[in-house]
Amino acid sequence: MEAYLFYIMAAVAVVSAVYLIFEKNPVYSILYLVMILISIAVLYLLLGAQFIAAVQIIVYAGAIMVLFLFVVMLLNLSAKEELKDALSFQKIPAIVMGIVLLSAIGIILRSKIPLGKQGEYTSAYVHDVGNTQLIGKLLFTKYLLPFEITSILLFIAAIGAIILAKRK
Amino acid sequence: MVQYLPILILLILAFGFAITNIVLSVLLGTQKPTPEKLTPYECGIDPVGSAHERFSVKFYLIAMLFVIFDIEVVFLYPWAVAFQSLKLFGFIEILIFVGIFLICYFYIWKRGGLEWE
Amino acid sequence: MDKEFFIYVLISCIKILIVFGVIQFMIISMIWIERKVMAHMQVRLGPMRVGPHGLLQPIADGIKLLFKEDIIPERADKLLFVLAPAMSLVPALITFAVIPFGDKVQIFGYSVDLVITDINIGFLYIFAVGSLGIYGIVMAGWASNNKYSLLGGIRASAQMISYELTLGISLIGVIMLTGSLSLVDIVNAQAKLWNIVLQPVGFFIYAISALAEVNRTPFDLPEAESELVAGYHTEYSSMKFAMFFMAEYANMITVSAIAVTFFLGGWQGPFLPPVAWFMIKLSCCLFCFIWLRSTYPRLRYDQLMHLGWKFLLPLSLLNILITGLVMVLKG
Amino acid sequence: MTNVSVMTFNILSVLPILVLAGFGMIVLFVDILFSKRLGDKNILAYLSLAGIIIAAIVSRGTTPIALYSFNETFVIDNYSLFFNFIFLLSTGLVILISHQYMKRENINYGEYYALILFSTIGMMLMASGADLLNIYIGLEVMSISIYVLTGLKRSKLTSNEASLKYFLLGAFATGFLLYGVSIIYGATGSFNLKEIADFLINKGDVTGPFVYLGVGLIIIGLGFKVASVPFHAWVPDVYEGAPTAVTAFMSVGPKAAAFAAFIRILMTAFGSTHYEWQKIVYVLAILTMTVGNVVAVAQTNIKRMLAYSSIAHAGYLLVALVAANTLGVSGMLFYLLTYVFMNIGVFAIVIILSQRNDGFMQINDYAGLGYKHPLLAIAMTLFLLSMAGIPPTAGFIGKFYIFSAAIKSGYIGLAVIGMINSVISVYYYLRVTVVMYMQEPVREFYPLTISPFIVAAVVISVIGTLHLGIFPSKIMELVQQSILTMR
Amino acid sequence: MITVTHYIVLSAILFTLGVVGVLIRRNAIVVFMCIELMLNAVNLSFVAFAHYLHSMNGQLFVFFTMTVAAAEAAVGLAIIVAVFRNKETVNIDDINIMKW
Repeated sequence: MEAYLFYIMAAVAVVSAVYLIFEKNPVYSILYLVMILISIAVLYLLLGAQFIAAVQIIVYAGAIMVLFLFVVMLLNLSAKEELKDALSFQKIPAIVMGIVLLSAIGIILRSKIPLGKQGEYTSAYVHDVGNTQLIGKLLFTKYLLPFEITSILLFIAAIGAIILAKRK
Repeated sequence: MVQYLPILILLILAFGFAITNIVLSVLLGTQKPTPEKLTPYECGIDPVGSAHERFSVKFYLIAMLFVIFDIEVVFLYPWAVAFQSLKLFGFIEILIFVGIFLICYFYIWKRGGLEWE
Repeated sequence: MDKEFFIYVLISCIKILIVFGVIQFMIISMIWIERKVMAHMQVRLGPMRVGPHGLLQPIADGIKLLFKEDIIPERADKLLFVLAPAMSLVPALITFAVIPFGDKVQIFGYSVDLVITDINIGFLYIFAVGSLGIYGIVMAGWASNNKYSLLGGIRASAQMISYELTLGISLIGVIMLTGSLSLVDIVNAQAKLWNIVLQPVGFFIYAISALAEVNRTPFDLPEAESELVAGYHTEYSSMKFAMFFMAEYANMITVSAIAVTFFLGGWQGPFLPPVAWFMIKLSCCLFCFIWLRSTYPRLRYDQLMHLGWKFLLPLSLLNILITGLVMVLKG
Repeated sequence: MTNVSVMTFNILSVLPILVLAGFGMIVLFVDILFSKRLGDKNILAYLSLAGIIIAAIVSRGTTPIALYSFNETFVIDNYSLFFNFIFLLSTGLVILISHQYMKRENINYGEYYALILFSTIGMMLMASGADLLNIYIGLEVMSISIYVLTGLKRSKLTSNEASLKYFLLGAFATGFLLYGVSIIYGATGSFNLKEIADFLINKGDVTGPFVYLGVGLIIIGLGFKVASVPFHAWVPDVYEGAPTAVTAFMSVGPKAAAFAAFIRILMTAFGSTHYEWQKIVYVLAILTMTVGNVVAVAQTNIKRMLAYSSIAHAGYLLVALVAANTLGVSGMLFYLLTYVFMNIGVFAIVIILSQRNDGFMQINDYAGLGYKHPLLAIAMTLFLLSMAGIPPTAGFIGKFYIFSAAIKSGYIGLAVIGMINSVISVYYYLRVTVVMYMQEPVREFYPLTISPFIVAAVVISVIGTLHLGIFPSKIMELVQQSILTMR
Repeated sequence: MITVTHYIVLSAILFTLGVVGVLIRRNAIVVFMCIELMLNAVNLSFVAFAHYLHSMNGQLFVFFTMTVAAAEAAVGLAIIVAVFRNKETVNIDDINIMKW
């Protein structure tokens, strides 16, 4: 059943991604991106990362994309769409590059992906302790420094938002 | 994973319910559109200009602050869950974090980011 | 293994159908109760014609809505216009999946949790699903091609995101006390003492935020008739209109159920069976919604934003810090 | 429930970061709370300088061993201390030169100083991070501050556009960086640079091509930040559009920080696979030097010219990275230090001469400067000579070290290309000098208002450029020490 | 059986689509959304690796990536709004991003 779920979600994500990059109306693009985000969140669940899955929905789909939506509506971009679409000379290299990148990755993946050193957090252990509990503990012990720096990062973002967007 | 199965079932049920409602109303309702009926409602006057006018930057700023604060809140969840084992150490950590957050909040307030004029 | 799995699915389906049916029933009866209660509070009678004391009024309303013409305004975005009510209703309905409405019971030798599913991120699940509800409202406002709808939709969503913050923070105190995000654990932890005693400020903040989150009076600005006609559902008719109403009532039931679970001890209580306790507490919360609606006037939009951002937000953070401090001091 | 182990953490090791964060917030709040009573707001600059000086005092000196803290994710060694010194020096000088500019452009906000200090925190984190996560967070703290700083002049379109370009391309490049990090994580199972190195030494043969892919993507991501050539498209426009003081800031500190992370990642974690990544960096170095210098020749705007010159300098620094020996890395550190002095010196003079709204930015505007303001012209000439690598300036010594390191590692071709490039660069640097001394003024020189701050910055830069050029040995010793504790 | 390869291939496909989107789209907001798609593809590979490596670090990293993405979104959209105010467009051809 998990295999089916993976394939369904992967298909949803890829199809939505294709629509996202060819969709003319930004409002629809946002909805496609939300679909991608949700399907990736389901994949996170399959991978046992429940907390990350929830944060993906809460932060990405529930906050960041809402901000995108607000900006698109604020600027009323949907009315006058991109008048001239992609320049043709850029389209070709882009597609070529896409193919090259994919095939390069594909060639490397042909050989079985070599995985690094195995860690101690097996699924069973994570299940016993609880995914969120473990994240909490690691965040506040091992990753204390980046955690505190994050608050400064958000401070910077707030300064940026205020100073760039607020009319004096 | 199996405990997420009921959610999937419920989701399908809810979707089915919603779609049924939409389809039913299309099937059962009368369909006699007239130009007046289809005009956007503007208190009886003919619509003026485009409906998608730009609205105040204020809403956008609110959404932006929401994104930033939402992240801060999300950081509190794992802390709250692990708090009982982190004890005093965890409390000091979050005190610093929330302290910086409050300074940031105070900054936004003073710069008028929370005013709704 | 397979048989067990099958039984698990079967039991889940039964639970889902029951819960779904009960919610539908509650929505329908809420519509009647709200009209009756408000009428009596305002010394009127309310609906009396259809059935005894107007009991069948909601059904009449439903049939009426079903046969109404389904109008899609010109130059509206047809697909989104049709999908928006569903985007609003579905999240409202599926939030209920993690709320425990009773203790374990034994049926035919199987021990059944009276909760659709107990996941260990239950609390985050509620928030995740709740935060998706915004899309329905914004899309309804945007797709209608109507100024009032758009402004109403934007206002409603700005209000929802503002109060989602405080809603989230107000419940963190409870999480700290319990150390788990599973709602079943949270209810079990309240066997002796309800959390409202330990977290009065948290409950206070939650109550206000929840009112605002579901756009109810005194926070029903998105539908302020005097300014915005009917807000984001101005252009909606027929069952699509009804779906927005269903979503609103379903949301009311959900936030009440969360309040019961987090602060009022869930299904815990003496003498009566747990499910009965749960329903009683839920009904009390829902009654408060109606009561508030007939008591308070509507806030101004700037007052609403100031209340959320300048009062509740710092207060809720302070509440967490004090809770943490007390817990550390008590060891 | 497992118990939480008491972690190894050392508050002293992050003290400079704490000081800067604290002063950033103080500056912000002094501006907000007392802005009406402050008048000319000089105090903001004083406070930021005080913060930088205190941070410098805290992080001065050397350490005999590498001190790891925060569960091996953060390291204080001579290498990071040296970089801290570079960052603090450049930030301090930028604050000195920006004060007057900010007032003239009417953007003298407390936010400016706060963001510059916060950005410096990010740089320090990049130089001291022993873990890819810390380096990534540091990179973002630095970059996001600079995105905002670039767009600080809200009403000016070029500033907005520059900010948008920098932001979109920066976020794009970060995507590649992250993908590289992810692949490295998959192939080795760790984010810790030392653990990655251990894994690669023991089992590197198994994960070969996969690791190369990851390293390649990381090089793309960081290559963008150091403005190496295929990823340089943002540089000229952003340099031109950003407020000049911000241009000065981002041409030095962030570049040094990106190089710090570059060296630390490539040398510590991927030292065992250096034959692979050297090939990539080799090509990048040649492209970067050549394109930077050749295109710079054609520029008429001084800020654009400096942008291409900064690309070219990134190319020289990449040469040092290719050499990948002690001499190369120490040459790079030395060069970065000299680059701080000469580059900020040039920008100081550009700021002194420029008018409101970035008038007076064409090279031809400088005609006759030698007669009108001889001191400024002399200082400018000195900085430009140093950039061109002409003795007895610091730039010459730096280039000398770098190229001899390349030769020593057997990259003679690379060194030759580098020298040819230096010769090209002499042309466009000296052109400015020629214009200053040999041509009649095309425009009136406005009466200049010169604040003591900016004079101090120019004097420090002049002293630095000359001192490093004439007496390089002391600093060189220090630099060589820095590398020893790194590995 | 779903292996790590499945996830990595999916992540690579999404990442490539994101890159292509960045290169062919002209609307700055949509370009930014494609960048978000790239970041999500990367996050997926992090979580997949974390799962198959039995390690939590990948999940932590994703948490931080999301945080950074949020900060970037706030700043980036503020920048886009600032550009729009002065220029009434968000088309990057008009902003001329590839100018020499």
